[in-house]
Amino acid sequence: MSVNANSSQLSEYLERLPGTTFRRLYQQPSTAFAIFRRMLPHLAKTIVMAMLYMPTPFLLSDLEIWVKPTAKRQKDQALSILRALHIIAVTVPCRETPQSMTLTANFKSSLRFALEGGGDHNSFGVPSQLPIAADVDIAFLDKYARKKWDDILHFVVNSVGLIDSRSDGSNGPKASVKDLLMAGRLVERKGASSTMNITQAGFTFLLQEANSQVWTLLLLWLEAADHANKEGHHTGMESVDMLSFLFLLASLELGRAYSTDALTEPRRNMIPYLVDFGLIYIPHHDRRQYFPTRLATTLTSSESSLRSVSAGFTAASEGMGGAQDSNAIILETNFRMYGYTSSPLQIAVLALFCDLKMRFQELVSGKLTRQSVRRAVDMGITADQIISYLATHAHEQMHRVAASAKKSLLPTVIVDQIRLWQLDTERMATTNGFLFKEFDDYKEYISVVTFADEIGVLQWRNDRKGMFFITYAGLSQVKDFVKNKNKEKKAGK
Amino acid sequence: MPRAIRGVLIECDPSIKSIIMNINESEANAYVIEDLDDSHLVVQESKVQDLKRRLDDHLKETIPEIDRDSDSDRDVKQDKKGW
Amino acid sequence: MNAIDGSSHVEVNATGQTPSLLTIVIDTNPRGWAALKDTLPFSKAIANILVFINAHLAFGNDNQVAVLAAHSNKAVWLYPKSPHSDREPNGSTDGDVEMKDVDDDKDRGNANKYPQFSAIESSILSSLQSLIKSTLPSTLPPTTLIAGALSQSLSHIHKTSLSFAPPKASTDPAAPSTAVTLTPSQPTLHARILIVSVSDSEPSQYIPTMNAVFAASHARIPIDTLSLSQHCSPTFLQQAAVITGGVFLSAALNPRGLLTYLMFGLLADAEARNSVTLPTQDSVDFRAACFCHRKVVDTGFVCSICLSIFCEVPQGAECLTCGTKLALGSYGANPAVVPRKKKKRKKALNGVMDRDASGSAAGTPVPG
Amino acid sequence: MADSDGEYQADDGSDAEFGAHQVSSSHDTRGRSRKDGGKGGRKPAKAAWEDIQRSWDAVVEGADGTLTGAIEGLAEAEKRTRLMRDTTPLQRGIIRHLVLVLDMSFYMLEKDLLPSRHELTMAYACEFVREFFEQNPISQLAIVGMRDGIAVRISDMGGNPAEHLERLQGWVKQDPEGNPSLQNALEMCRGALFHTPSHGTREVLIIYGAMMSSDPGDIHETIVSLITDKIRVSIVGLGAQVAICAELCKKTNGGDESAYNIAQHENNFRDLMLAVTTPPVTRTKEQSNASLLMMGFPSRVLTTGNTINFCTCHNRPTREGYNCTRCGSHVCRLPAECPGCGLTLILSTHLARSYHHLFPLRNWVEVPWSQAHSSEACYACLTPFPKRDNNKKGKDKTKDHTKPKEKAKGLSESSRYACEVCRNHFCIDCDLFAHEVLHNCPGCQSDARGMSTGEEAAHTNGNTDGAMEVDS
Repeated sequence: MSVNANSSQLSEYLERLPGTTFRRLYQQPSTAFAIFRRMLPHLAKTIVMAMLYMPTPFLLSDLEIWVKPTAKRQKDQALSILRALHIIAVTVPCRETPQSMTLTANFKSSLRFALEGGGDHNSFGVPSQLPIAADVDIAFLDKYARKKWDDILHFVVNSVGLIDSRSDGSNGPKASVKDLLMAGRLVERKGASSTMNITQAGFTFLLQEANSQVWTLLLLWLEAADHANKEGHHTGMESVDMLSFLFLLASLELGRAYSTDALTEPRRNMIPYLVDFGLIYIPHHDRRQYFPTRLATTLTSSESSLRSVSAGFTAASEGMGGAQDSNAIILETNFRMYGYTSSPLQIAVLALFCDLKMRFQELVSGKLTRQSVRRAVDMGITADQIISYLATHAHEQMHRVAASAKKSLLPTVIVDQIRLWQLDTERMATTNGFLFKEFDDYKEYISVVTFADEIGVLQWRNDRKGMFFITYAGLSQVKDFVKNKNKEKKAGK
Repeated sequence: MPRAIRGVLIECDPSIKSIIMNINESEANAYVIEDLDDSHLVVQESKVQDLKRRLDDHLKETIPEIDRDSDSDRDVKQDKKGW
Repeated sequence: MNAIDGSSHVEVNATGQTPSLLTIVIDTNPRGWAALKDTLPFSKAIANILVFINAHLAFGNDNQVAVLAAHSNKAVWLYPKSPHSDREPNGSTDGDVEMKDVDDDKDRGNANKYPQFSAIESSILSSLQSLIKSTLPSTLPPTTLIAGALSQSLSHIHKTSLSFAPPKASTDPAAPSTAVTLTPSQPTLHARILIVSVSDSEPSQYIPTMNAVFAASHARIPIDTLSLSQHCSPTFLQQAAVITGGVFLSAALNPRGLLTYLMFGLLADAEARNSVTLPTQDSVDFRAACFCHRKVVDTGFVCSICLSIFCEVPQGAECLTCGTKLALGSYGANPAVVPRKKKKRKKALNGVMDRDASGSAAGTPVPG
Repeated sequence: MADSDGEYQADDGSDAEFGAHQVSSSHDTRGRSRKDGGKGGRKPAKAAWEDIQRSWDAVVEGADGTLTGAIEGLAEAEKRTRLMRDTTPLQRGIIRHLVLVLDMSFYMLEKDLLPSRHELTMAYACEFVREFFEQNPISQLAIVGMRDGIAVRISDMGGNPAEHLERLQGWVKQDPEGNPSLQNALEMCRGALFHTPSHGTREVLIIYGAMMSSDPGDIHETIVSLITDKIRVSIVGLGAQVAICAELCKKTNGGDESAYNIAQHENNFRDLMLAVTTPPVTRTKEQSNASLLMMGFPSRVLTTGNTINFCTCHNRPTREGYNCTRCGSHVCRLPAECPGCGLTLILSTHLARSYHHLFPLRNWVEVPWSQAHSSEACYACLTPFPKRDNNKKGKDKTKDHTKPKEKAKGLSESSRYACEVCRNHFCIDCDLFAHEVLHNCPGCQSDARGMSTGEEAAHTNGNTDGAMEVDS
């Protein structure tokens, strides 16, 4: 079981953070809990839980015994993720004591707090004691979040120029969000004309499922804040604190009011942004309470629960002219595609890579063709993006059939064909790098090529010709190796 | 002392490779640095974009365009043959 | 191009983490816990179990939990709450994770706890309290109704998994009636049962317990057991673990370490169990006790009609349970002779076969 | 109906001219069919299409004008009918010896059952094998095929499901061909069952797709010898009824005709086959030949350290296994017959697995609305029950036509089903689960009062207190 795809951006972001940041992050139980829940593969969770109440360090040799040999790969993967996220610390190998690992102190105590309760960290949100307006119910919040988020998506899609600007009178997202989208290069302003153009990253963004989209945007926001801080602007926000506030939001309960009074100053500063994203709602009459929306509370949910969440989302947003997120694409083995939607947004997205033929009330039908896919590829959309879009939006019936027949969700023919069509455009794979040749003797060649292979920079080799090709990044290491070799040789002489 | 030559490794089908070699010959060996084997060669880094464009042009000539506004099953079959 | 051939089909599966339903049966036998009073008080054990439940829920949002108490005179639901025990006016009868009594928590203002956790905890604690209140010291049978608790939990699991299963719509081209797959399809819900046991197995519950165990093994639900008591060994549960592929752990030596036992040995769900070595039992007692003297036997006699077990040939070769007159087969060999033929033979050669007839009455094996 | 019956079997006759050998279903078929026709054709000789079911007739619009209620009702009724069986505790043959005979003649190429008769039969046969050993852990099974006019042995008498399944798999891909021969198959069954001990049952289950049988001799003689050997034959026919099969079943089952059934559709076929996995009722004193069996109850042992044992049954190295209680031979799985001394080795749990056949769980009763107020949710799974619809008009409407209809199907109007002993209410799914899989009443088991006061309780569930005890 690997970490699900849409958490990869977050994990990339997290893995770049230094250890001290993690130490601060893990001071909050909600953060430790959310990272545990969202970022770890299954086996890693099991390992962490096993170690959580263990009084002594866990010997690596014991772990070796505990995990079946068949699952060695998962184990190594789990350990590397755990180390990257600074959840475990492994002792340096030395002769006297066997190698062991422990949970890092902050993480351990925070996760214990999260499971046991207690402490006074208030990291699971302070509920508001004030009376709640009667009209703020879950359906209302869903509707609100949906509208906010659709506005953002429309802004991105409109820049494609495939559909006309919307006529329902919404004026798009706030300027701050627009700036963020531009700063993240999801859209860019081309030339002197003020028209927005979508970038490849923008397509990637569009084709993700809602949860990943939210994370993409939030990470952009974090980076922007980091950037601003670095340049000396005082934003009053700090990415670590922001991140842990986001994790806090994720652990809140939908439909419940929380108190803004209990928040720290920097966090209160964040609230307007989060309102713009549609992650929280603040009633007009009383600004001392805030409601997390479904976009916020599902930030750390797993994939399958998101499916049910989005179903609930759809149900809640009925009567709003269809929902973008409904699981409503049926893909047949004959390349036909049926999308049960009447949302212009989703139709626009489908039109990116599909030849739409017919449109009915709440249904569009079309066909995946070589042209349509190539057009998409030319725009910068990759085959994998198309496939994952189709997979995340597959109709419930496709899930059922796939589950009962134990087949893959999308017809394998189609998946392969889409990839082939993309490969059509990429008749060759190119790698920048260096060709090594004209070695003095075969022995030298072998030693260098073996070294290059070991450090993983080797791209191509031919032992008969005595030549090999390495990537650009590997040059310095290989060069040093060759130099050392020569020195040794000279010293030998 | 071995020699390290900067370049771009191209990995492709033998058929594509022969097209590339063809282009190369017509341009007086301006592209290819080293012909490695059936499916690999090293070309000048600065010429890669140019080469790609030329290859695309070449392929466009050889691969027929397929009738696109079709909605019957027969045409789907044609599509498949097309690639 | 080479990347795409039959071997490297990239499967686009929608299967994320399969939700897992953990059902915990807590043996609340007062005698059992009284015996453990010094080492592990009941309240402490419950606190540990709650942490364990939270740990299970922490694995993913769609993990579910159900808790039952196997008490000495009844088996009751602790979570989700049964509407039978306390007729709440608001009637939160759905087995959903979101309990409606969250509002009760509000005055506690618990900002230090994940809301879902506190809801479950308060439900379990209040149910336990009412259970303890209703227990009268005068009426305390020494048994624990494990079988009942297992039956209820299996019914609940069955119902829950029905809601997860793909519906068998008639329009479905892969309708199970026609397209018979030889291998059963992948489960959409991993369910397992954990029994925290403090008392002995009650012989009178053997059959219902075993019925439940077989139902569990049929549905591929492992039954794990953590035995805390030093003096008792829940033999049935030991067998249950073997039959269903579950884990049997005895924490009798160090009941204080309950949480470590739970977290290390019993938290792994079906998915993790594929990759983690589970504690195994060295030897399992599968010997049976005879019906006539309650003697534990390893070789015994079984009535072919009612399957009663006897340690020796019963008097008059008559089954003590069903009263059938039993023929004494020649043990081990194939009794190919049909008795009616024997009669014939006897009639014909009455005098000659006299010795034979008396022999069989005395219970000596008749050679085939 | 009588007419159509006659027509069919006349067809049989002409069909039978196929056979090069003596054909057993020709003349007396006709004679019999007329007689039967007079009785009214009670037998399930109808083809699926004959029995006209207008599904739209069965659907009644609910009070709110939608069909959902009616559709759910139908599904529930179907579940319920499966449950309504006789639950008087009967003496049953728990130790069984059964030969499964599969038709592998060209008749099985028909595609009236999807995907084809042969494929479906093979799939169900695998399911049957699994279910058979699940239900009868101490029984034995053999599989025989009818093909090319002869009987082929697919698997030998044995108690290990894996071996049977393996052998069956080998035949799945082979296309059926030739004519079937009932007589040859039955003779082979007779041979396989001849040596089985008399305390067990001897049964044959035939899946028969053909309309004729191409036999080398007089099949009636074979039937007579089957009766002498006390072999019971039951047949599941595909297509239409064949007279010789009916006769065969009737004669070998002591005049009971219920052993011959025709599959109406795929699901019915499966149900008919799997019904045979329930141990048969022992009918007369004569047929049951009770005896005392000597059995060993070995404990499971694990080898310690780095040692490995070889099992005596397969000569395979194993780490865990069971030692024969008499001679100490190491066997790798149970139940088994000790290869050393021939002692039957079983787990006590294997015996326990069969107890529920002897003491079935009594059927639960429907709960009328008048008594429904005492429960809000299913006792076992906590699913909420529907509340009584207080809308007067709606209630009247239900009374008008739907109610008598539902009553007839044994459907509870309040969706509640009550155990008569503990008086708890359950939902239809739990009813089904408790009777088909669990064989316990969750209510009775969860209440010590019910158990201690109750002779009644103990009897219903078949748990005679202390009937069985395992070392504790």
